[in-house]
Amino acid sequence: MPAFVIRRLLQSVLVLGVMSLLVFAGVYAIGNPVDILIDPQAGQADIARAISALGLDRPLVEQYLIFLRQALAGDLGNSFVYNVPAIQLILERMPATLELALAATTLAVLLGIPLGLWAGLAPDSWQGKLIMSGSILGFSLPTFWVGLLLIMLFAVELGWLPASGRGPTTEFLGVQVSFLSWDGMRHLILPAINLALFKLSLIIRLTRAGTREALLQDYVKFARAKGLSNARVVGVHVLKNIMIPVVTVIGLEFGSVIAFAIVTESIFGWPGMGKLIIDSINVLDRPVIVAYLLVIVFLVILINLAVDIVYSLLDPRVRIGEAQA
Amino acid sequence: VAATAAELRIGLGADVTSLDPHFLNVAPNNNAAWQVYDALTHVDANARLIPGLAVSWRAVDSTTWEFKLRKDVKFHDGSAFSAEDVIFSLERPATLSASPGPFTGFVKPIVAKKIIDPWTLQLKTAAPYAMLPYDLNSIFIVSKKAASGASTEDFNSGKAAIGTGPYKLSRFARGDRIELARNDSYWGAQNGKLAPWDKVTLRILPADTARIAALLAGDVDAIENIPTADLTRLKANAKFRLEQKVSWRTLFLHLDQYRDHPPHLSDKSGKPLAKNPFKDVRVRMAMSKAINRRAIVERVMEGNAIEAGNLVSPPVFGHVAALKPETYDPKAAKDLLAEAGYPDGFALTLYAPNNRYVNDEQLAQTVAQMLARVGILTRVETLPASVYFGKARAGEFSFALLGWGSFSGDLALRALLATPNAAKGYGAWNWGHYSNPKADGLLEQGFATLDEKKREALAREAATLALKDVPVILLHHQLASWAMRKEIAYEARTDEYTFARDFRRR
Amino acid sequence: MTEPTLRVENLHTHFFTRQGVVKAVEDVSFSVAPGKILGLVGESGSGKSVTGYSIMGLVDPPGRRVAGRILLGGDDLCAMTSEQMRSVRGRRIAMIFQDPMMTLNPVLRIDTQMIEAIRAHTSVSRVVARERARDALAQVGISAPEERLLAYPHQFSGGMRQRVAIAIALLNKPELIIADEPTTALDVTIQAQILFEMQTLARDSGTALIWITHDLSVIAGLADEICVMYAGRIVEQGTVDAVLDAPLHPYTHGLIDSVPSRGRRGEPLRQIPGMAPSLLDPAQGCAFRERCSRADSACIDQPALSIPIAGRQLRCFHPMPSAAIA
Amino acid sequence: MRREQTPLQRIAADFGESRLALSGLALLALIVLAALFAPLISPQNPYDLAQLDVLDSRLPPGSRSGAGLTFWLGSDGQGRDILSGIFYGLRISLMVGVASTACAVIVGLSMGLCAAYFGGRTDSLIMRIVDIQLSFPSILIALILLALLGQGVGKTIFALIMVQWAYYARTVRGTALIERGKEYIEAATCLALPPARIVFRHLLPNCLPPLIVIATVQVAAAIALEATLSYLGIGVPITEPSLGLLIKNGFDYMLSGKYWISFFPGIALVLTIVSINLVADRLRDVLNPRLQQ
Amino acid sequence: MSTLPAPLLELRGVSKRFVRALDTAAKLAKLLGASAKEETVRAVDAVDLAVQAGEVVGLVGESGCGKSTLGRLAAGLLAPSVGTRLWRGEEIVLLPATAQRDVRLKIQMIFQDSYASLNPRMRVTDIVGEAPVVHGMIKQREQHEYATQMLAHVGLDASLLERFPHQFSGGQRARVGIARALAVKPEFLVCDEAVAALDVSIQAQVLNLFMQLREKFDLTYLFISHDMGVVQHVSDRVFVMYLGRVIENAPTAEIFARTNHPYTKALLAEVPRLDARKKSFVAIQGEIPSPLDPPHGCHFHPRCPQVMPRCRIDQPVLREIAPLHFSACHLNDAAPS
Ligand SMILES: Nc1ncnc2c1ncn2[C@@H]1O[C@H](COP(=O)(O)OP(=O)(O)OP(=O)(O)O)[C@@H](O)[C@H]1O
Ligand SMILES: Nc1ncnc2c1ncn2[C@@H]1O[C@H](COP(=O)(O)OP(=O)(O)OP(=O)(O)O)[C@@H](O)[C@H]1O
Ligand SMILES: [Mg+2]
Ligand SMILES: [Mg+2]
Repeated sequence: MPAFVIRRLLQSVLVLGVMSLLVFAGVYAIGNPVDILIDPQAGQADIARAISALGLDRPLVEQYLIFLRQALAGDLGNSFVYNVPAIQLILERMPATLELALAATTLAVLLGIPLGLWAGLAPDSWQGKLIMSGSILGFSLPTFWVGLLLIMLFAVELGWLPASGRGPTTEFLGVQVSFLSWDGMRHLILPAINLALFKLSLIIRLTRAGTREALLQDYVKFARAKGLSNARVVGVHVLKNIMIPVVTVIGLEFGSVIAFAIVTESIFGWPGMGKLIIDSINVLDRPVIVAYLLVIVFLVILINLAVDIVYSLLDPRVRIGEAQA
Repeated sequence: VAATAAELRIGLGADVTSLDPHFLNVAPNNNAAWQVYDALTHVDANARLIPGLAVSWRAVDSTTWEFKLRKDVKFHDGSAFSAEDVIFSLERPATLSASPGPFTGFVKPIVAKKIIDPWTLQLKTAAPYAMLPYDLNSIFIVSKKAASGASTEDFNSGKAAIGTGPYKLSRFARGDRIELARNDSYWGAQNGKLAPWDKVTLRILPADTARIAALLAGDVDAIENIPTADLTRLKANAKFRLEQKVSWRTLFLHLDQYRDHPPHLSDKSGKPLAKNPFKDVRVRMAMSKAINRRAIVERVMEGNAIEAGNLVSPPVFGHVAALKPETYDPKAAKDLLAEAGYPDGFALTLYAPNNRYVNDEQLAQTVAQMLARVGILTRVETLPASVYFGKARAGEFSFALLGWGSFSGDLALRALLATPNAAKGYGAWNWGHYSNPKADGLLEQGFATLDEKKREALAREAATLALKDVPVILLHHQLASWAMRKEIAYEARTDEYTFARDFRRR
Repeated sequence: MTEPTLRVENLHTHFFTRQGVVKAVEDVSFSVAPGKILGLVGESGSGKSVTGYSIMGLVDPPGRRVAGRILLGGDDLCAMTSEQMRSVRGRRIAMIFQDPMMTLNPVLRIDTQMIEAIRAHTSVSRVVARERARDALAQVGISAPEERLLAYPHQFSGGMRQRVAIAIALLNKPELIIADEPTTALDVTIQAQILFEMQTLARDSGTALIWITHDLSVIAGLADEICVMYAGRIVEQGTVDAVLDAPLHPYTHGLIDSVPSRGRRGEPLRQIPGMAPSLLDPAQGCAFRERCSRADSACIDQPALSIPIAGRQLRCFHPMPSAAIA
Repeated sequence: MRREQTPLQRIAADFGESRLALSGLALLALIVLAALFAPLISPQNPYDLAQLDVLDSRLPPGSRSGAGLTFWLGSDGQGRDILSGIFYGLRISLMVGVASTACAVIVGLSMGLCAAYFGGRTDSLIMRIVDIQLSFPSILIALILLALLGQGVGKTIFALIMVQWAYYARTVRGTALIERGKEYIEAATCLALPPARIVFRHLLPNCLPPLIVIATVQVAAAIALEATLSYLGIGVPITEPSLGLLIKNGFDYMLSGKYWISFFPGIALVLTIVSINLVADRLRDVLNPRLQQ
Repeated sequence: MSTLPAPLLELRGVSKRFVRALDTAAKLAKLLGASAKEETVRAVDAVDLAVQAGEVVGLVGESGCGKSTLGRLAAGLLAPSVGTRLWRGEEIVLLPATAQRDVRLKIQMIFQDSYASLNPRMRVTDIVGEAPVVHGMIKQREQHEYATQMLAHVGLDASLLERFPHQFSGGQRARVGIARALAVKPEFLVCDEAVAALDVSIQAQVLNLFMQLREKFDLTYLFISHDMGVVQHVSDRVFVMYLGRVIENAPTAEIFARTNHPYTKALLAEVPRLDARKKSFVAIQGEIPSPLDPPHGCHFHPRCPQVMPRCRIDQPVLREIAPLHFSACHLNDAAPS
């Protein structure tokens, strides 16, 4: 376990090193926010002064070293355009994104596993085939396109649900969440469905494949031979084995759910981290970009750690700490 | 859900990054600040200067401006407003060094400040400077007491956000909304009547679809900056009202007139041209005649623009009514090209930003279509603004789209068409390096003239002189637009700002 | 003679696959008496496992029992509803599978897997069920059963897992245990331990045992009776001594001859030429015909089951002379 | 036993057994043909701005242009025929999908094989890079790369290669490690065959089936990702719209009732991805070694 | 006793250890006090094995005792951690590269899993003919004919040449594997459980084939099996392994007649035999210990019915207890020979 944590930490330090360097070099190559943001009437001297006030006139290496020194002291710098600590900005937006991602994942799991089980238990029935065809469709529809259609249909044509925004939030365990109030929930539904669709298909397919595979296993036959009821065979013996790949994939994909939230957030005007990062890229707000990457990497690592722990709980054969081949 | 009688919800089209009114000089932030603060001078719906916290101003001598301040004005915290607060506010921008878009430019000309009495203030400039009252329109007046030593966070939290404006800040949820409460002791109550809204929520909805959908779904009562695609439909919808007015932003194309071999310019087979065709006024004129501005206005902008014959739009100071938009005449354009020695045209690349102006990408493509019709093979390359402006300034383009908003014609001329001179601050955005010493002279004369009428005449003269050379290809003036529920009304503004206090119930 | 625990009569089990009907079990009949061990031998694919699954009612689709009766102490298993069948499985008949690595669910603890097997049939408390599980583990020679209950299958060696599987089979004191090649994957020394336990069990508790294997030598040491299967049919049946010492069917004879044994070191083994036929669209007549040295035109017909000697059954037109082996 | 059938024939025969997959394949074939012959079958060259007229913009399906052309699926904001736009857009989308996947496969394959065959430090080095890459969501990498690189078909392809190669490297390494442990590789070693021959003639072909499946799925994923990036405004250039960009350009008109600008390209995109996924799905079953015997 | 010629293949004191090393992270963790340790499997431990030309040597032992590893060491597929390999008395690693390759070709291996040992994507003609063509033994165009010939040797029809491995039955696949080995004209075959996966009737066919080929090509075999019956049937000499060590070796007749080591005795007693009817099985108790953590002293002592205190401490050495009969057991020291 310690070896495992250390391995992950080393890896993430590397990721961060590489990514921050890339971002630094990239942003440096493109330009600086002053060119975009300064009042057009300003003269060359004003521009130069503003650039140097932000320290953007120094050589790349020097800027990077300054950043490293401050980062090691726990300071990732202030956002150029918000003038507040970049990390604070990100953390402020994180609950919204996490809520969306969690809602989507929950939706995907709650629907995906039963549907996948159904399709796996009755692969030749029309329902099974329908579920599978549906999952291919869900797999194929680009997120942004579905988002548009959802807005078109449910917000504009039918007017059942709000088209965008987060709605009122309530405090829950110290964070602002929207799922506790009815209006907040209504705002959450469409984006969550939108974001869930791809993962839903993925989980359906995984579950189905897992079920079909498990059904062929001797241990399932042996469980039947013990005289267990069908419910127990499927609900315990099959399900527990399926959960292993499903949990792994859900965990590993959680990072990408958060990342894809960028698309959903921009369509539904959801005030999360994704929207922030796009804006920050547009104005070259480097501290925010770097802080965002840091947070994502940290989240991904945390999730991986959690996945590994859950994995070892679900699958006693796995011992945490062994290098995965 | 309809709003309660006293609540107004407005969908804003851009993110507000900070409520510190002196930190970042960008329109969305200023728009938010205008709800809470006042400046010494205000502008009316036509972008003309009117009194704000200063009731009057005059030039005492050629380098001294005197401002008479409004009495009995109270800050939101109840403290009285005085010249001390003005001095503090004028000095504060320079203390915020970490800004990529500082306000310092507006106070830079001021070399000395003098308080005559609590409601009289004198400001000295080094040289005669006519624009000072205009510049001071951009400096928000904050309470010295509340804002001393305050950080951006103090403003965002509302602690330091104490202004004299029509609304008090209740809550700022970054990236989501700004909640405001009416300032019941606002000095600017019109005819003794305060704005009808006790409470105003500014929802931040930068995505066009999100904003329009929010209006259609009734999430907000009004929105600004209507996507052109939805104008027709909104107009046809009896439940909503649309308000439009010509905005101060003009779109035009810069042409490289200083290099002999500008980049991205060649003959149609890709071989370099012998000389720079843009240096020939006939070519520039031909290109201008090739543009069907009416098609642009009707098709690309869906009526949300008017054809441009001036650098500034009609209501703006210095607009020359006599300068009409160039008429569309492809035949004449071809003839002119042939006359200039390019019967087969040539090839060029038109650069444009893709996230800066309304329909900028579409506009660039349409221009390319039209130039192609007269034989100028036009490729289009669009870039995000973050990349675009840096490259443009570095001279990487020879034919590029720019949009410009200005309070006055002479300011626009100075930035866009005056001979580049970094020391004087002339021609900072003159990407094509057009140069007309006579026009430059008129401009200089104008800026030293403190008489408004004379100054405007000089500005008009300079504009007429310069635009005769077709130094840029003018396209259109944008319209600013608002849409709202039928029951509300808003007087559309040239400066594109959305003032919550100006929404009225019908 | 006592009433047999299990009597299988004219069992047919077919797989209806896309390529055609696989007749995995054809007209199979046999019976086992309490406390007796019946050995079911045959080559790979001859239908031994499917016979076992047919008795358990666990033939996977597209397979189905198409005809026959399976009488367990007088109850016809073929006529039972699936719920009745479920209550028979594990309580009256238990089965042990070939591969000890695969029969236990890798993600469930041993105690879970044992307790659920008890509670599926008798409503006892967890505590009681647990005690019974522990006793069963001890019975199959697993030391420290209390701790072992908390382990997961992967923490056990193959031999131990197979013993756990046997313990599970014993939990409900079934009348019949079907053991499908349970020692094939194990080392000889471990195999011996398991054979020892099974033998003791049959002797002591009167449980009838069907032992499926392809290894004649195992049967020789263990079983009372033997059924030889070939291509889905039983071709010869009798007591172990009788069949091994004087095989009547040429196939049985060949099988015995191809086992390397002490007496004939270095000599070439007598081999059966060719290979086992496909059960998909089998040719008419005796399935062994192609590989049989004694076959002639008569073998184009399917031989019926005959009883050439008392207690023996045979499906052949040309039995070996009884002297051939002796 | 079917006689003398090559694995390819067997796969083809198995593949044909699913009607859904066959219709997917047929659809895909149609789409690919349409893309290949776009210049021949399109009424208009939508990339040639001189052929477009803004006066024809946003005409509903079935309208006629000023020049007498019929816009069967309507026209977009530039007066571009949507049908032609779809054909050409398919070209771009497919090209981006296929080219990026192909390059990523090649890079990933070489990396994966190297890692598996040489082992040791080479293996650790390559796999650490892969880990780093994979611990980062693909869309983020693409987003940042493109934000840094700027727009362009080539740049989009590059970004997608960067996003994808690591999957292949890891898959190939995994399969190659399993295959390398199999006895036929030992047998080849025993026969003193040169290492290069073992890698390329023995190891490589056996690592391909899972790769083919992933690659097919990834083509679809790459097309979708490109569309998403274009939607976010950082994919291909505006003058050469891919399907994603067509959708984006029409998106603003969705709410104003001019559905066709965005809807038809959307349908084309979805059909393309669905058909590829249908094929991939069946390939997965057919190539699955568990079901092979 | 006449002096024997140099054995065809000899392994001297070979050991094979598989080590799973710690990576940087694990080492760091260890520094921080976590319990990480390198895992070492002594799969083969100081084994001497000499095979005379023409001989068939049987190697038996339980699963995981290192038979396959020893077989791979013999075939040169694994390099020994310690010890040397000699071919006709010459140390192989010291030979020039081409000679080393020739030796490698002279020693071929037949694998247990005939399915996994054939490349599923190659046709039989390539499987059999590839190596001879690559090594220039035959021309490319002769490949088909050569492969036909090889198949004939193992009793397969030329019509099967164009098939793929999955189109064969188990027995046929085993034969293809043998034909592939024969194609490079080996002198020495290592057969690793080559018949274990086959049905008895097919097993008999393949065993007979081995014996025929031995005559025909003058082959030498190292025959690995866990089946005492099979080993007894084919081999001239038998090596018994337990947990990486050879604990007894002797000519076949000798070892079956005068079994010395308690483990071998137990092994023989457990083997089911056709002629042992209704026997009462009495088992050696206990499982085979893990090779990761073998018992001290004599590896067998935890299961040995005749265990003595010294067995827990001293490792018994292999001693000649009768002519050509070697055994590693402390009991032999106790009784005067
Ligand atoms: N699910 C199935 N679908 C089609 N055919 C099947 C199925 N299961 C078994 N069979 C066929 O039934 C026949 C008998 O199989 P069975 O498993 O009973 O053989 P076996 O005698 O147990 O062989 P082994 O010794 O290899 O276990 C085989 O030919 C097999 O191909
Ligand atoms: N490549 C390897 N890496 C690590 N350990 C190995 C490796 N190969 C073999 N071992 C270990 O070496 C020991 C001996 O293995 P080997 O395969 O030689 O046994 P065996 O006698 O052939 O067993 P079986 O009868 O099961 O084939 C086993 O414990 C095995 O786990
Ligand atoms: Mg079986
Ligand atoms: Mg082995």
